[in-house]
Amino acid sequence: MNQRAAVIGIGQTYHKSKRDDVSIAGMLREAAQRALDDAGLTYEDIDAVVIGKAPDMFEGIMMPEHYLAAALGAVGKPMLRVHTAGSVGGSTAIVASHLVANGIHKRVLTVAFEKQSDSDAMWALSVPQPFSAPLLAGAGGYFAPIIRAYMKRSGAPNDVGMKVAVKDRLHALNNPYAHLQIPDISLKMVEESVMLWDPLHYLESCPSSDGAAAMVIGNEAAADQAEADTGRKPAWIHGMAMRSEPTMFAGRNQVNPQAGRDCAADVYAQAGITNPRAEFDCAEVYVPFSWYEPMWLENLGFCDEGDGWKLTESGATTFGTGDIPWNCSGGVLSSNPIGASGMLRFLEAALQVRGLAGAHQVEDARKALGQAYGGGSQFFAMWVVGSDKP
Amino acid sequence: MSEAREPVTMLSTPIHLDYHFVAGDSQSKTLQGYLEGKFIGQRCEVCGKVYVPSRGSCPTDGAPAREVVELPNTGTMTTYCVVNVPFAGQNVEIPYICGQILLDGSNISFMGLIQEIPASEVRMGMRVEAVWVPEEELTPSLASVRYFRPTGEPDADYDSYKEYL
Amino acid sequence: MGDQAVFESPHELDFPYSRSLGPTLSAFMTGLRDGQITGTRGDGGRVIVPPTEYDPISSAPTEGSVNVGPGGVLTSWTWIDKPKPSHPSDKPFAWAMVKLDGADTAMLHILKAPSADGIASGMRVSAQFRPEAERVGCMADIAAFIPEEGS
Amino acid sequence: MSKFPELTSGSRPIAVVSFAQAKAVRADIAHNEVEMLLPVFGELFAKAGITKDDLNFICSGSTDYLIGGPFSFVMALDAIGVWPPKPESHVEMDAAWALYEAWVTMQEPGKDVSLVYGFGKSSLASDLGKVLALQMDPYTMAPLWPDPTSVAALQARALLDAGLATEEDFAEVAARNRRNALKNPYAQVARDDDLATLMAEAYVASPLRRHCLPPITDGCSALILVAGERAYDFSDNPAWITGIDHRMETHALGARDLTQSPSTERAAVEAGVAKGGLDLAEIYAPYAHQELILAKALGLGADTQINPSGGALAANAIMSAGLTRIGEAATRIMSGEAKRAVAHASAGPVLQQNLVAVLEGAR
Repeated sequence: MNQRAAVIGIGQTYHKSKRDDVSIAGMLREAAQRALDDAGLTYEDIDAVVIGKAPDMFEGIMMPEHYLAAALGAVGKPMLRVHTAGSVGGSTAIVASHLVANGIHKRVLTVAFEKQSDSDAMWALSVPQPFSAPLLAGAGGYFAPIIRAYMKRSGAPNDVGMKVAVKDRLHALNNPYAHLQIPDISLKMVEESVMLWDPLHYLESCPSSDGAAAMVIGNEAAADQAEADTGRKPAWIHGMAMRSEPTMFAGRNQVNPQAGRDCAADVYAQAGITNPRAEFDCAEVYVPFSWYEPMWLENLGFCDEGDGWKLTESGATTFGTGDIPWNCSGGVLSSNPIGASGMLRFLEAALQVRGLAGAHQVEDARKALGQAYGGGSQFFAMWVVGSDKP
Repeated sequence: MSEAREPVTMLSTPIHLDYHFVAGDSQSKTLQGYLEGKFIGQRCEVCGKVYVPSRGSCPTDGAPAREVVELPNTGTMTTYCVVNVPFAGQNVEIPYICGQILLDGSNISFMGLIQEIPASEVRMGMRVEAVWVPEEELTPSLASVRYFRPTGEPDADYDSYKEYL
Repeated sequence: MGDQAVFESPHELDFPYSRSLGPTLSAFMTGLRDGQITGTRGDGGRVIVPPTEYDPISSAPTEGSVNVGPGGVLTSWTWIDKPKPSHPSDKPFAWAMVKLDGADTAMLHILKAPSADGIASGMRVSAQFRPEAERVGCMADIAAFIPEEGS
Repeated sequence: MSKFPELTSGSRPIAVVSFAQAKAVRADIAHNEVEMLLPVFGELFAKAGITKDDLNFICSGSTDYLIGGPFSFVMALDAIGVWPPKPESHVEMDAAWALYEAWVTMQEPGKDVSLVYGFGKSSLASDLGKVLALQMDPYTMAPLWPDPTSVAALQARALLDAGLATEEDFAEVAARNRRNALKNPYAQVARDDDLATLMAEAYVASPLRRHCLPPITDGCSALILVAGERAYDFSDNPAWITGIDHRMETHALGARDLTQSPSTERAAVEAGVAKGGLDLAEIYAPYAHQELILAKALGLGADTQINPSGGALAANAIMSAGLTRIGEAATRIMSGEAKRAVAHASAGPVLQQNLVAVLEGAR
């Protein structure tokens, strides 16, 4: 970063399985307008727009940034469209933030979305290419064997995933934007839900959602001005990083991927973090299947390898009682508009350090981690945000 | 207009696209192998690791992997899951086992169907072998392998496959 | 390399997308079903057709529904002598940009005429709707534009 | 003489030090995307004396709809060998915008060497025009399946109606580009046509005749960007990006003046195109008439050679063709053939979005 950059406006939609009351543009404009309102700005104040989403086939629009340009106030401005698989929401925020941190623009609007109900997303993902292996496992079937490998390596008991599933759904009850609102969620309910991909129960998997997320990124002058105008604090970006590794290769550690460890090391170095568990007040981490919480606890260095499940089991990651609450918003397990899911992690981390998370606000949160991953755990994007200027 | 009708709120836009898919030289080697009832991989000219299916390059070295290697029918199932969810395009009755198969002499696992064993007896490290469809049903696809089944050999030592999970 | 056959195969993608419209496009598609083309008001009262929730330049919210057409002026066109299977007509036709009466922006559709002779930008054309029973609320509810009598 | 030309955009001098491309072909049956990229990367790295381990950042451009499957960019990484893991990103846009993302990233000291690439096999789609129609508004335009040639023809007609060009002008553009392509070993359509022959062709979509259309191309291209002093480690005469900018227009065709390219004009101003003489311009104009609109928007004079490579009318590998314009311009700077050049890329229906880059040699 050549100069300071901060999140000065945040907006998201109420995530649902079907937003059948809006067009795609209308859905994005809800999130974008909320972010502009939060920053005390209008579209005219924005210098550039960066959008992100997962495969175009989900909505059946090729390179939809063109159709969406006027909806997002991008006419006459630079506009970019990022696609890095599931990590895209995070990488999109990073691309937008680079434009500000590297001195190109003063204020950039970034929006990520998915309107999965326009198609059947799981179907769109599983279009068999000719000559490819026959369809065997479906979406979760890719990750379930990796989870089993984690269980074997770490010796974790079978119920850790179910505990994460309950915890994140309880968290979601404090977040009015979260898709899944299951007031009576319990271990018993998770255990009795269908075993989709053994060892994964139905309630240990993420939902399919329609939704959008938006942020306004501003430079120091823009951030100071927004704070003076609105009385709301910005979230200062202390570090951001992306890492990729090949999808499959001999000896690849899919349980604890090197790209994730390297990405964390990079972003921690930028932000001066040496002990993530102690120095972060909370984290928003991409956990689409319950067991990815203990796996990412290890990958992100919140504990030693093999100890992630112990941290989860101890309640350390629970909002209100744990010392390092994860996914206070309810996380991907509660809302999953795929292309926006990564940006929601980044956005929720920023909300926390701005003190604006409402009922799921972690008391006096000053530093938070946002993480997104995609593909077969080979694409990573992370940022560290704080209440104070870096 | 004859009578007031409900407003239109949804638009159906079917999209049908035709493509002509081409496998490319390297992938075609493996596909040709399936057609002949055998596994074909390729060895990286830098690190020497064997990839199956073949794809012409080594993902870690970015180097060509052209040397053709015929692999045996046997391997180790490194990890697995039990699929109990119906989804579009599925061609096996649920529940069933999906295993990661590491063929002997190769350095990458791929997903395969496991049969001839109850789900409760499946375990990581199990030794398996491919059961091919009858010769007249062979196609240039992994579908030529009907499934993998246990060989009855002792399970592989965890250390022998722990890097291929 | 290249000493053996390369495998080839047809690959078909067939997705039935089902799109929710939201209020602005819903009014437009409902109008088409009912045989009326509508627009909406953007910046400075400019009438935008087809309507969007936002002004196509400034992105400010648009307002209301305004009846336009069915007649209008052809602003650009191209004659397609050999239609492709994907095209909305299997006989020779013209793609057309039409600025409908009462509208400030032109819309894309097709123009049917016996031949390219006589088609010229600036000519009057009119929307020809499909029979009411066939209309469902989509762009194809307009079968085509046709030259107005005497133009 | 200064080592770095004066910058209009950004604060850090960043240069193209190497460029490579695949020979453009109608259909590359023998190779999948990875196999198509592999030799191009090999040549690219060898030319600059660089290895993958030198890379600080990788960015690519491609689209799923060309191959008809999701996540088509993922396997392309196998052609590089991103191990150990690398900072890497992807835009679902022409790779010229991947170059822009890399250029932005490299404004930060320490991010010194980037690989940028784009690829696409247009031959896989049975009807490429139908696939590309999915770029249009999904409610009011795409359901009619307006293919890019038809929409471009509406633009060409507007140009004729406005008295800004003639059909002979279109033919001259096409003939000149394909004549230039005779000197480009990577071109797909290279020949010397006389105007009368071209004008005798039937319309595909009036007023566009076959010669006004781009070929359907399988291809890819890649380049290496290096920042500051280090650029001289890899090239004697790096092609410095002194200005770069891109702008978007509205998608509403009927709300645009299709005879102009205001987004190109604005990007050209921001990139400082007019700050000096231009030896050459590489313009992404897939339809012949678009070159006329763009040359005007870029403010090119008679002394600027347009598309010495033959441009998109000679080879149109969608998703890399814009990056190729930058690479072709950079190649001529590096060779000393040109001192100052402008490169242009475009995306979206009828020039909806445009990118302009100014490249200069310091020698």
